[in-house]
Amino acid sequence: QQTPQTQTPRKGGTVRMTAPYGGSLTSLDIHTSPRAQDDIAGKILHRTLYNWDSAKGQPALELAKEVAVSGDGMVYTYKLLDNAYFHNGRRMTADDIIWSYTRIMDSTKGFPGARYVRFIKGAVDVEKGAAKEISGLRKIDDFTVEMTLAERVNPGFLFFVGVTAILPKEEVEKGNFNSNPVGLGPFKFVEHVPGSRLVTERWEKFYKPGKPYADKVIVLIMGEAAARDVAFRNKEIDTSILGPVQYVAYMADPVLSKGILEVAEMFTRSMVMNQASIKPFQDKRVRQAINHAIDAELIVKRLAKDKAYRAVSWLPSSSPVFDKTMKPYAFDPEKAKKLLAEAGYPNGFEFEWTTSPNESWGLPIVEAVLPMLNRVGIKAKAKLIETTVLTETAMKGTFEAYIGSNVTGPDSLSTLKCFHSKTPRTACNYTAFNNAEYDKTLDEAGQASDPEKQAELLRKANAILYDEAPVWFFNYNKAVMAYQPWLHGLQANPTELAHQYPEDLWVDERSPVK
Amino acid sequence: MLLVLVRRVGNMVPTLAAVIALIFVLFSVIPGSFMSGLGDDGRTMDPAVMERMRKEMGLDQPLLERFVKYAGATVVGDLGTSFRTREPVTKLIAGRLWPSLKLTMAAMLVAMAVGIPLGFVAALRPGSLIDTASMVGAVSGLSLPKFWLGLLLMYFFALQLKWLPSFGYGDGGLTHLILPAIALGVSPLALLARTTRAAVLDVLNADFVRTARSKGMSERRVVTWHVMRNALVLVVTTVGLQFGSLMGQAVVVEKLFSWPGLGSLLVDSVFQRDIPAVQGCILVFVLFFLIINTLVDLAYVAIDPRIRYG
Amino acid sequence: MRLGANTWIGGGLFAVALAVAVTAPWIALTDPVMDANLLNAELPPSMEFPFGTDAQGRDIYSRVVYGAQISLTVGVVSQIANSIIGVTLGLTAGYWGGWWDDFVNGLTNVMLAIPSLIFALAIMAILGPGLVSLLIALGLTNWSYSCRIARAQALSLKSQGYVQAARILGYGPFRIMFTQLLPNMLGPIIVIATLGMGGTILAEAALSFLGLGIRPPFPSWGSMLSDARETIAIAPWVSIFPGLAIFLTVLGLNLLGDGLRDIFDPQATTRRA
Amino acid sequence: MAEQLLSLDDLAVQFKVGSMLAGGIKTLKAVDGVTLDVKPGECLGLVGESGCGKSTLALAIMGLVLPTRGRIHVGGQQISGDKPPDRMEMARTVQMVFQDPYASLNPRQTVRRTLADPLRLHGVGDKAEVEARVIDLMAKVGLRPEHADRYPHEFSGGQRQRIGIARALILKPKLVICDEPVSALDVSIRAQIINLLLELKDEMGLAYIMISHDLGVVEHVSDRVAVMYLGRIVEQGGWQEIFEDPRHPYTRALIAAIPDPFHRAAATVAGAKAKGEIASALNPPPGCHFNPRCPLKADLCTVETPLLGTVAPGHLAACHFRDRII
Amino acid sequence: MTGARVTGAGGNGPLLKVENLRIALQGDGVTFNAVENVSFEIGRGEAFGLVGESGCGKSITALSVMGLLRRPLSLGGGRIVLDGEEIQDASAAEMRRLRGKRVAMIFQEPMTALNPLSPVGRQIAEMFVLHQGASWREAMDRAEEALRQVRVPSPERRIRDYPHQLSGGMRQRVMIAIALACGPDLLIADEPTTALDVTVQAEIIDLMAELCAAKGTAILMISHDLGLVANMCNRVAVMYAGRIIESQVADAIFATPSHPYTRGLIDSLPRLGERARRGRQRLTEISGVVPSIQAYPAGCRFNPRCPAVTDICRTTVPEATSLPADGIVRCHHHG
Ligand SMILES: Nc1ncnc2c1ncn2[C@@H]1O[C@H](COP(=O)(O)OP(=O)(O)OP(=O)(O)O)[C@@H](O)[C@H]1O
Ligand SMILES: Nc1ncnc2c1ncn2[C@@H]1O[C@H](COP(=O)(O)OP(=O)(O)OP(=O)(O)O)[C@@H](O)[C@H]1O
Ligand SMILES: [Mg+2]
Ligand SMILES: [Mg+2]
Repeated sequence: QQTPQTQTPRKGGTVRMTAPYGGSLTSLDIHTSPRAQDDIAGKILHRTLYNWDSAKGQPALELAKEVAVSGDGMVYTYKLLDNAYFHNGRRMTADDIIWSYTRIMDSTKGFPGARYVRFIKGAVDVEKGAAKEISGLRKIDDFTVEMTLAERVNPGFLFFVGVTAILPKEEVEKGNFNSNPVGLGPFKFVEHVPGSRLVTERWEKFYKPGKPYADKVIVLIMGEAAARDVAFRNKEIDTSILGPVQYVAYMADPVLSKGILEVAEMFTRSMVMNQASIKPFQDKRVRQAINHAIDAELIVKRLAKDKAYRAVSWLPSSSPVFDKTMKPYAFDPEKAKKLLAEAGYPNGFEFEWTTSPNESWGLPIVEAVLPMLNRVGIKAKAKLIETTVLTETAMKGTFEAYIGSNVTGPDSLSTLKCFHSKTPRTACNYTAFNNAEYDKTLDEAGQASDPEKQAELLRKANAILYDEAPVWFFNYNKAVMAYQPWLHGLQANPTELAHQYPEDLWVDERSPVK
Repeated sequence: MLLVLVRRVGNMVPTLAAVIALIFVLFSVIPGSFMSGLGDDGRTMDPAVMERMRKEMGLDQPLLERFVKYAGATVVGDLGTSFRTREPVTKLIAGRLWPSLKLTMAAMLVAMAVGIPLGFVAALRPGSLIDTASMVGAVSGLSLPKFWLGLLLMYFFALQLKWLPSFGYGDGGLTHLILPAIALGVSPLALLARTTRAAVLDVLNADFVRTARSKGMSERRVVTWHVMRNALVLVVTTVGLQFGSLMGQAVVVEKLFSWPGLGSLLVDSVFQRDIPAVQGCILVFVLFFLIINTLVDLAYVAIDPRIRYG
Repeated sequence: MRLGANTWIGGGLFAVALAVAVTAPWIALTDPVMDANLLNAELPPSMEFPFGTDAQGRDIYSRVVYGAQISLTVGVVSQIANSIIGVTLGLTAGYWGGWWDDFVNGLTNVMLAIPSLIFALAIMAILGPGLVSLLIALGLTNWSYSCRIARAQALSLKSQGYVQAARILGYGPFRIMFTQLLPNMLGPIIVIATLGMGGTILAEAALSFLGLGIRPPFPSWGSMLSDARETIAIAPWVSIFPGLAIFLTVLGLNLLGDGLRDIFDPQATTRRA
Repeated sequence: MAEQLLSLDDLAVQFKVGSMLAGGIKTLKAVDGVTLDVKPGECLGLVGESGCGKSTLALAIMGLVLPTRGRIHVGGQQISGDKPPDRMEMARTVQMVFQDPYASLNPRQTVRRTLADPLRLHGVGDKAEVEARVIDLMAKVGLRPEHADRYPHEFSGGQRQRIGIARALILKPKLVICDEPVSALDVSIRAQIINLLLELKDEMGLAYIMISHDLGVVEHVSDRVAVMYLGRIVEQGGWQEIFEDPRHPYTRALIAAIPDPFHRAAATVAGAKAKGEIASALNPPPGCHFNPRCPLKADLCTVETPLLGTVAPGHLAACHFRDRII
Repeated sequence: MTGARVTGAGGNGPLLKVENLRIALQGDGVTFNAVENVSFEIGRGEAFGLVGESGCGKSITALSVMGLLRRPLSLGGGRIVLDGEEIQDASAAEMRRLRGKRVAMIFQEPMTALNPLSPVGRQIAEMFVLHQGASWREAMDRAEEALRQVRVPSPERRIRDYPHQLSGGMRQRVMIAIALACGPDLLIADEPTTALDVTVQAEIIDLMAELCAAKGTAILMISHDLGLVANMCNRVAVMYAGRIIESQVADAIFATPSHPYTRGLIDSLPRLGERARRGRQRLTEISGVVPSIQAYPAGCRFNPRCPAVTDICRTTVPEATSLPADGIVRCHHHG
């Protein structure tokens, strides 16, 4: 997936990564922030029970050597690593797992990881304040912990997320954890200049033998893409996440194009149509017409500069249950017009299209789509709001349609739940989608113990979504990272390309630092 | 001197109080919240967690109660707890203050070191090539969007010439400071050049300069002994106003150059709706403005005896 | 009154911008919004697209032309709002004095102390991006200078013989302010407003850069420039033309302001040494 | 008192200067206990050095500053600190001619507007009548009808002062206060204006208060003269008494200071000249304010403030030694 | 008066001789003659008066003697001879040596003529440092002495005061001290008392006359007050619209004014005691207005206002006619 790794990794050197999603890190107490930006640092300093294995495309055990699953799939018994040391030198034990997960459920604090830990039995009681301890978590011995689930899910999908990292109690309780983070990660904290950079150095007692390679990992915080471009070309940074504009430019450059890493990320971009607020959207034919009216192919090619994959349905192509035989809606304005006429809107209709300024799934796309919709008689009016307000708008339902990006992986089941009629709007059913067959299919998939059977059902649900077209399926993100020729060991992480496991990274002697 | 100080500090109090009230009211009606902002890359947030965060941040209390609490705490120097980092805002700000100050001061230094002499030279030869060129330059400097200018500087000095690093704070050394300081300093530079020119021309026409000439002084002495200080009195106001508002103006430059100052903090905080941090930053900007202007007043007192004894 | 080169050049540039804005529907080649054609994306300047096309394949020339409407609206309307607020407050404060003066002074100090870009940013965040919000944000935050000028002028004009005479003749305060003070302070106010317009256009660009500008339905120069910042190296024409439009217009306004100042400044007109 | 057009009764005007924090607030006694009368048709000359309170006195009479103490009766009205005048009525009784003809005309109003607006404001609604009165008055002050639509900057200083006078007379007041009406004019123009003022006085039966520090002018036009020093009237009387038999040393100093090439030796009574600087109104010397400069100064003068005392009927002087003739 | 002092250099000609002075005023594309054909002489120790209405060119005449004309004004022609030496073309450096040392000047506005940011002692001391190479310490001592000479009370304190702490009269005394510091041969006083009160004015004039007499300094006294000038000067020249129209011995100009303008000026102003002697008489008016520099009439510039105007006045500039005692008058109808 990356440059052929013929060389043997070199020890030493400094890796300079970038944090491209904004001008600062929110918090180094990784439990408090679910942002992708913060988990870049999180992956350096901290560790979670599982990791995402990009090569296999599924979660893999990280802090445990092995796991035994009970027959009903509800009880997981983990044999923990006995050589995982916190940066303060203390060895990790089962207590740390239990404490960390219990902390996340603290009912007085809003830890975003609660939504994952809640799947453990008894966690809800802690959340409600009814219990002090999560009954579903049991310490067998120092390095064995038993986890009883409340619902049948794959805990790997839950506990690889940064907000569920395992933290040392004694350090957290000191009260200045944010400025003095101590974790299990391959690099330990040295310095954080807020708004500028995070400096970390090799943790000698890291549990993977021979790793990490680099002496230092620096995260440079650079939200401004134009500036990042200059810095990358100026060899001041080793990695840079590219937007469409730069993707094209870098691809066209004979030198830069050699250092490009692409991955199909598990994000689906779409226009969400609010069936509750605008009548035409309640008609399936109208929704299909919209999918036919827009030349998404062209937009992906020209505007997104091929830095995206044409979306077919809701589940992304990187999803394990993705049906490769499905074909996206064809660009067919005539058919769109016909469908509209059948639905009773021969002259089209009007709606207001809320959008954020985002370049990949915001205003620029809307601006390109408006003329296309206009051609079939649909008059859309763009309404710009801040990205911050978008989620709120979606949750409140105060929109007619909005364009946005949704995480659609890695757990396909929970992804598809968003269209279940029992899922409230505040959770994620933004279209107010309600389809009995779909609900039934999904419920069955949840009960299915056979993975094959489950995958089958999920594929079916996804096909229903395709036909019902509750949204305009736009694209799946193609994440692109440019890296300098001396940097090795990157992995194409489809959950978030910027999240790299830095213990694998190494720089050869061409690196300009030292 | 002391009196002026006391009076100025006295004047600051109502201004500060008004600012505190104003920003509190402004940001209490802002749409979006820190919680909804967390979901900005498509990750949905758990409603229960969001509710808990609201409570934790005290956003469930009535507005008035919150204001009283906030104002009361502010008086004793407590700016509240940041939503994002869950640390005291004062700590957040403390970390950003020095870079901010450094950038502001460097920019002002650039502006003064170039602008004032330029204005002087221009005024001593009105209508000359130097005059015309520097004034056209000054107006042009005032007419460029800052981020564009910064970007051009970046491309030119970092990418093309490779003289300077393009972004960031580095180890706090000088090289990283130069480009942002220039980008930020250009508009006060232009204003200072123009003000200085006008002030010097003004003073050159003053009666006492004619007196000095009638004493038989050489033009150089007239300028160094009589014109400079008097012109300075007029320039100091501009210096003060510019300097005072520069920290706030730095937002764009800081953002562009990934400079870890209060401006970047403010913008990030606004977009993430970290309201306590936003309020704290604005308060610091205002305080900085007021302090600089107090210093300017003191400078006045030092330069101008009419005020000292007036 | 002799008009200097400043006034001519500046006035000329501004007049061109105004003319472009007014005649936009006629001189534009295509619709700036609806004529997006991705097949034409990012073409360099040519006969068909004199300024080239942008990422959505829209004619940059037409967008710059329509952009003049938005940018000038922003500049002119918000500056008029500022002038009206500033003059109303400053004039009444200077004329009446007393607690009202203290109050206005305090308010002005507050406005002056909060950096106006920050204030505008806050208002934009509250109102959400958009033209009306922008007009409000920039129209409410920049009046402190005109207020100060108006107040100072009112203070100095108030002791002029003709204002005293008007009071003696029985003129009421509003009549005095309107007929005696206002016409005589218009000069410096216009200067401030002219210079302020340039500042406002730049502020709009800065807000766009920070992500809080205006966008749909029509483009403003600031947002075009801000959007094009990443392509400065690969498709320079996308940023150069809106950049030049901003630069020349603001330059024009600044020169015009300077020129008007030379005309209105009493110092320049008293000839006796 | 009925036959008085204007009477001032122990009038005082004080200004608060300085600020609470900078050196404290001080009281500036700009006018300090002035008692004066003006009869209809009479011209009262008011002389005194710069800053002695002449203009403030004028503004107080006009009702533009309220007295701190004392009372003003003018026309039928009484003004005191807590009783501001009815401006409209006031306007028809008292008017003022200002010193600086450049600053006293609105540069953005034509002569016609300057003269017609007040008429309309005071209820003369008929267009023709307004026009007639404007043209008539313009003729009276020596302006031609075609001047009506010009702006002030198109006129010379003397002409502007004529406009100023016309504005003062347009409402047909009974009393006109002339605050140094000629001192800003070219020397060769002054006679025109003085003559004009005297003609108008006779023609319209006006009373004047003529403020000036040019004693020649005051002597020429006044019926009675009052001399002010640091806010107080120090001498008051008929013009002949004041100029021929001045009793206050300050009056004498004033007269002695006038250079007169014809009577050089005669007028320069060496002993009458004042020495030193005028004290500031902010902290006047105790006792007689003139004492530091007075050639007659005695110990008494620094202790006791002399009151206005009668020298002869209608001739008052505030000097302990008013009966000592030198 | 015969206060003339015979100094070594330059022999015994007049101290200052101005001949056919012309001052050009650069307008928008046009050049005006702000002053034209002005000639006068000042003897050593003599007090010479220059009288005229506002704007007639008195100040710029004085400035041209100092070599201080600045754009848009410039010397258009004529000779200025100081002590036998022509200085109209002197270099800037030469003029600088003359200024302050041999020719000094006092200005009209004592409020603005002193540097507000510098203690007055220093401003006086500057003269000694500049012209006599004294050290600052020594210069300050002498400044104190100079202040004492102009009768400023407690000069040892006053030298540290700033101009705004002094009253107008005091400031003008400081100006006199500055001007006389280096014992100049000529003192140009440009309306030194206009901004002062009458009683203070008399004192300042006396002081100036007295000090100059003591030092043998000649005075060029500029004023628009004919009475004042006549009182203090030996000879008086009257200017009108950029020209000298009459020049006579001071007493004579009042007794026998020869130019209609001079006569008009003397008659037009009410004089103290006049009403007592003759009752109130209508003042004699000079009709019309002072012409502006852009619109000087042809011929005799007084002609539009002259009661005795004839055709020749409107076309021909009158030549100077001699009067007794070196006087001249420029009027077609004189004699
Ligand atoms: N509004 C005011 N506030 C404070 N002080 C004032 C005010 N108006 C006048 N004064 C002071 O009152 C005193 C008298 O002023 P006024 O103008 O009456 O003098 P004047 O005799 O008219 O002088 P001049 O001859 O210069 O016109 C002065 O010391 C002046 O500074
Ligand atoms: N710097 C200048 N620029 C243009 N015109 C000037 C300048 N200085 C003087 N003048 C003009 O030259 C003429 C003579 O001016 P000057 O100052 O000599 O008059 P003055 O006789 O001294 O008058 P005053 O009594 O007002 O001082 C005037 O018409 C004046 O307008
Ligand atoms: Mg006055
Ligand atoms: Mg002069």
